[in-house]
Amino acid sequence: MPSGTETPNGHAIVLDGVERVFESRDGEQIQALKGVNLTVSEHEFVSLVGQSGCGKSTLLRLVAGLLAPTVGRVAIHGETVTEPRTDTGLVFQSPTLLPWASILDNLLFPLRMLHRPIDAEARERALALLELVGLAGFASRYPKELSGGMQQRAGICRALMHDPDVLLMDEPFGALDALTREEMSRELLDLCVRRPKTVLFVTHSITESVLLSDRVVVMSPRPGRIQEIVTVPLPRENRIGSEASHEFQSCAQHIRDLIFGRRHAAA
Amino acid sequence: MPSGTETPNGHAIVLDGVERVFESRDGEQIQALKGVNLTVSEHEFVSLVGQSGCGKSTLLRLVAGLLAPTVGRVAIHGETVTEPRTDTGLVFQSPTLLPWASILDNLLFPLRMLHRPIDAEARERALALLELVGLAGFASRYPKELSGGMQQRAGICRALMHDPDVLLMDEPFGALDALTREEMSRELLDLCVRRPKTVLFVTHSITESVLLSDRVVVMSPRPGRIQEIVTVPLPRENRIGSEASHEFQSCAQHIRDLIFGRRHAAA
Amino acid sequence: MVFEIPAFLLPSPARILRDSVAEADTLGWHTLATLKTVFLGFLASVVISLPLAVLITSSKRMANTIYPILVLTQSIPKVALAPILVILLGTNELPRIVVTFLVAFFPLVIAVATGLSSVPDDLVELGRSYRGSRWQMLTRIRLPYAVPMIFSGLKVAVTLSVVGAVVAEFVNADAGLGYFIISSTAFFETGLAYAALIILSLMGIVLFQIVVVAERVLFPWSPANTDPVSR
Amino acid sequence: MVFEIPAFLLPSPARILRDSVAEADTLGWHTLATLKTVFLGFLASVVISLPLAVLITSSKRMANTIYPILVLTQSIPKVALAPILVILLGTNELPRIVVTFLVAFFPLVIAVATGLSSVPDDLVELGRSYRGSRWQMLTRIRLPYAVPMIFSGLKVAVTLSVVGAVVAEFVNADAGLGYFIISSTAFFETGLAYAALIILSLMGIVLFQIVVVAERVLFPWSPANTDPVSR
Amino acid sequence: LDDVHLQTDWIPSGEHAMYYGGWSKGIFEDHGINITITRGYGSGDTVTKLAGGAFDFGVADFGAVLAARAKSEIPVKTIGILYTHSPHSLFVLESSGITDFKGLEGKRIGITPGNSHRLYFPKVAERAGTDASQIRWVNTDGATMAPLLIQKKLDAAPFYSIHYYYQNKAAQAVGESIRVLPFEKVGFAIYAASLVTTDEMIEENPDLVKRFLAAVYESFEWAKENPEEACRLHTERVPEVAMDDCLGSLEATLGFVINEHSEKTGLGQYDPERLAFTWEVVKEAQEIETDFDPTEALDTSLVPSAVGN
Ligand SMILES: Nc1ncnc2c1ncn2[C@@H]1O[C@H](COP(=O)(O)OP(=O)(O)OP(=O)(O)O)[C@@H](O)[C@H]1O
Ligand SMILES: Nc1ncnc2c1ncn2[C@@H]1O[C@H](COP(=O)(O)OP(=O)(O)OP(=O)(O)O)[C@@H](O)[C@H]1O
Ligand SMILES: [Mg+2]
Ligand SMILES: [Mg+2]
Repeated sequence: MPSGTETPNGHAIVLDGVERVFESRDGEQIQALKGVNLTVSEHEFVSLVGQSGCGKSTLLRLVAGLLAPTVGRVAIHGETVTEPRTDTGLVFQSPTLLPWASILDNLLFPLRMLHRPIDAEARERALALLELVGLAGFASRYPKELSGGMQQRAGICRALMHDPDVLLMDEPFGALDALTREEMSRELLDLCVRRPKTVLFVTHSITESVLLSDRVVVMSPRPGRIQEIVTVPLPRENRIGSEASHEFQSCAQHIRDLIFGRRHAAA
Repeated sequence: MPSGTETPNGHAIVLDGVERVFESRDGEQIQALKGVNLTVSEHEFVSLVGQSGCGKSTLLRLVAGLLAPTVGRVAIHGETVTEPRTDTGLVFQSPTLLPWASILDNLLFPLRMLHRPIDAEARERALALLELVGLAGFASRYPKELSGGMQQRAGICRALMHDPDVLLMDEPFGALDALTREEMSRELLDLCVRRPKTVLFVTHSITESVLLSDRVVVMSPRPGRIQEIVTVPLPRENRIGSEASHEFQSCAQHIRDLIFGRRHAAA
Repeated sequence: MVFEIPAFLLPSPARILRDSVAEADTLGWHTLATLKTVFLGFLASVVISLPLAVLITSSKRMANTIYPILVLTQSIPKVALAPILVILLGTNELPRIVVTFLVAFFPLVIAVATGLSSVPDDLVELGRSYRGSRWQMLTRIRLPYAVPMIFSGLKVAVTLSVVGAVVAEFVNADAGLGYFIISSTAFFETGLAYAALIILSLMGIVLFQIVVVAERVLFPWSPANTDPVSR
Repeated sequence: MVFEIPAFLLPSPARILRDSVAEADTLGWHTLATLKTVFLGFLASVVISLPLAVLITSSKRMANTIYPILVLTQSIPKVALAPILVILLGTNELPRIVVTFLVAFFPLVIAVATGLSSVPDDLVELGRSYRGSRWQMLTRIRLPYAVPMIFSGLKVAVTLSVVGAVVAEFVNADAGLGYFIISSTAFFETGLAYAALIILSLMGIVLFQIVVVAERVLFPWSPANTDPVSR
Repeated sequence: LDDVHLQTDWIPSGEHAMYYGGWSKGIFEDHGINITITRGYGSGDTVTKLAGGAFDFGVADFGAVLAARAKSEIPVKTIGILYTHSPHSLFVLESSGITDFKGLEGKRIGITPGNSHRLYFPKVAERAGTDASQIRWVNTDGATMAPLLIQKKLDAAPFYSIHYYYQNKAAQAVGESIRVLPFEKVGFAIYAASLVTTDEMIEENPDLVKRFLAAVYESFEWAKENPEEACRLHTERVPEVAMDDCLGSLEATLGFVINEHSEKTGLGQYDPERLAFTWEVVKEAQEIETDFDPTEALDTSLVPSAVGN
């Protein structure tokens, strides 16, 4: 049940008939996204799941204003997105840290770019975020000196530094172990309670998508389309702990079936 | 039950009292690994699981001969590892493709470096591998034109090109969706049946580790040590499909408990 | 300010054109002579700079040994060096090629060395993981990575080759545009001297463009070939 | 071959030392004069090259407009340019500084432009995602990324500044080591001329090392500061 | 005091001791002139820069002034003759056995691009009865000329005879000695170094020109009387010049300026016959085709000897 084209106002993110075509170096046209309509409400948590290469990152970069749609329109808070906005925060699929800057400086980077004050408070905020993701004591280290997962966590902290209304996260927990992942999920949910945010969240973990989101957007590849949008039938507040519940499991199974298709269902 | 120090012969990989210390730029010493003893038998599939930053990649790079241990010894097939070997293949944690080379050329890179013939057969092999991981048709594309998960799959293919005896894989399926991941797991197991290999496999998915391995090495962080080595109590051949079995689930739960510790067990 | 330059010092374009047409043959032949020196000097720069840069980047110690020697060859004015070269190498073309080389090669060496040594660690590790020999690391990883820097060096080198050849011809030649400029200036043939200067500039610009096009054709993925503002 | 060079062309070290000690004052004062020109010319190169490189990398069109002009300033021999500069700028120090600048700035511009335009896409995207203005992209992303290339350019520029100043003094000066070399050569004071050449070389090497050390101190993370063979 | 900037024709050797010495001695000041002297870079450079307004007066070869005026209409004029004949000569080694121009047939003579020796040589050869086509000119750098000569890689090298003293000193250091073959010896007498300024200066400030000329010629006469003092003051300003070299060059130079000819015509003045010959030689050498009256290139009316100072 792809969402219909609604009037944008009151909605945090609206994608309206969005297509995106890339041209490869040998001149071939690659249709990454086709006919994507999606409306995300204020403070909604929406996950994107789908096969590798189905256009999840492309969709996120369109919303982030880093790419322009070939056809269609992307709007945030009612305004058409033509360039990156100050009220969005993006977690890249790869950590993308500045190699010459310490972790602390990498975290302060958004504030510097957005001309926000770099005062003691900002530093404290950065250190608190690092602490939260288990990187206390790594503030003065350089990206090269961190493990892959640690770099990714630093990237998450960076996206939170300027406290954006809209969080766009591209597999933020992809390089994290089960334990860290769970802790990070919990922190993210906490954060969204303390400071409500609209979140668009790419993940490969179906469980994670059900655990965290209000709705899960299942995408199908070549070209990337929205296959179905699944509403999670549990209140977000007390979802942790209810993973074993029937609603949770059947919702996850539904998504799994969508992705794995008939073949799996038959197995 | 950390494995004792055994005589190396007959064993594919032996780590004997291995420690590794890094020096950060500000001169601080970071103990990444401490007192690691591990013996991997010929054609065994061993997974490494543990918290982000616990030293999994460091361990893999020691075995790959890219790093030297500060203390202790690493041996493959009875020979001390002092430099990379031709009979090992490494999948890096990040895709690490040559940006100026097409995907096909990236796959042929190991053959070029090892002075193996680049003939029609080699090319066919490369294309077959790409087909296997769902990248048919992307041979002539450049890394930038691929999604994160597609790049990672190309990286996996590259490590297989020279058909190494020992496969060292650092979160090879980290950036892959559930479906692709499952397909890739199955292909990897198939491959290990067709051409038996010794595999050291870093993963964040406990299920995956149980599904694929003979033994799962659970590491604990700061400094990285081997906490316990769990032997999977199911024959590897027909493990797919038996995920729901009691043995599978209890093994996975045991590992989960080891990683999540008391706190989780109590919950 | 240009207007303050009297005509005899900066002749009118018409005058320059008239003079060059009248002496087209002579100019052409001197141009060819210079081109030959430029070409051979540039070739020598390339042939010597690449291995030199490789040597420099092979170890800190090498760098610390070689750099001062290179700097020395640069700080000494070529004009002061030319007499010694003539005595050592004879009054033939060799000293001119050596001077051209000396003028052109230094920025190339530095650029290539910088390119070779700024390869990211992960690519180096990739190469090492396949037991890349020094030679393979160089040809399969470092050199391809350094292509933009190498071409940046080549652009400078080819441009300096032109001026290097002319300087060489100032001090030791009976042909070439450098010789021609000196002698026509001595004869107060300012129009011709300017014609020669214009040819030199064109030669520089054309050679520079050839390098730019070569980069575009041979290495289309080099960042120099993609428009930086394309978003 | 060295043996064939007569003593008055290549005097013995003892002779050079004796002569330099005897004329230490004179040499010192000429050295200071040259140093001043080198310093000001180098300063001008840096101050002008950085914005120029930024301009060049701002668009393909800019690059296509500016490059030919720069190449033109390089292909024309400075010696031919000097008289015009003297007439335009007077017989003071300015023409010398301009010549020094013209000799030194080109490799710097090219190196910086190459560095600025080879920033990886992901870092550019990171900057853009925080609405980086052109200025911010430059100061927070492009320039830090280009540091190794900028220093590679500075190393060349500082070395060429020395030879640029000397060339300038050849064609327009009554002081400085360039002037001194010409005049002592003319008087067959070869010992002194060589002393001046040695001072020039040392000046070049010292200034080069200052740049190397500056890079090490200011930007310890630059790849030029890490040993390439450390595995 | 008028600020006056003078550029000579070349680096300051003993040949220029009267200018630098006169500067220190205060001769220019006595004539109400605050002088600054800078080195030149050849007559052509002096002529062009002078016309471009880089300085007020210059020392340049009269031949260069003629060519500049006739060919490019550069508005500069000789305002006073200095060398009544040219110092053009060929240096050979005593050991070569060459004693005159005839002995040069089949020999190698070094030359630099645009060097006037080569341009004038046919006229010299004509007078000396040498077959000019038998000469092998070898192009080389100015600085290598003397070394190549002494190494016998050249049989003769073109030099101004003024520089004989220290060149010979260098040759003697390796057991050779130099013989000078002056062009003048075969009757090749043309005006050479001269004082030059712009047409504009002559027109607008004849008084300054007059005082400048007076100061220069006074300096020459003073230097002739006090060569030691002139060279002492000169080497103070230009320490790289050795005292004995300075004296050697100064003495040689003065012979070109204050001599029979200057006695006859007056210091700084010219003789129409020699002027005509100079023009003829220059015209041929520089391949000048235009009709030109050589007197247009010189105006010696402000020289003290002419004004009757
Ligand atoms: N710059 C580009 N040039 C050409 N093709 C591109 C480019 N970027 C993306 N594509 C193509 O667009 C498609 C979607 O890519 P995208 O990165 O959005 O996938 P994804 O869903 O994020 O995959 P993954 O889960 O592997 O990260 C892919 O087929 C990819 O090859
Ligand atoms: N080059 C280095 N310099 C300094 N410290 C390093 C370096 N490489 C790794 N470390 C440190 O060693 C520890 C182990 O790192 P490693 O990359 O092995 O972790 P990992 O288990 O692979 O983590 P992840 O799952 O996040 O990839 C980390 O604390 C890291 O900070
Ligand atoms: Mg993606
Ligand atoms: Mg790792």
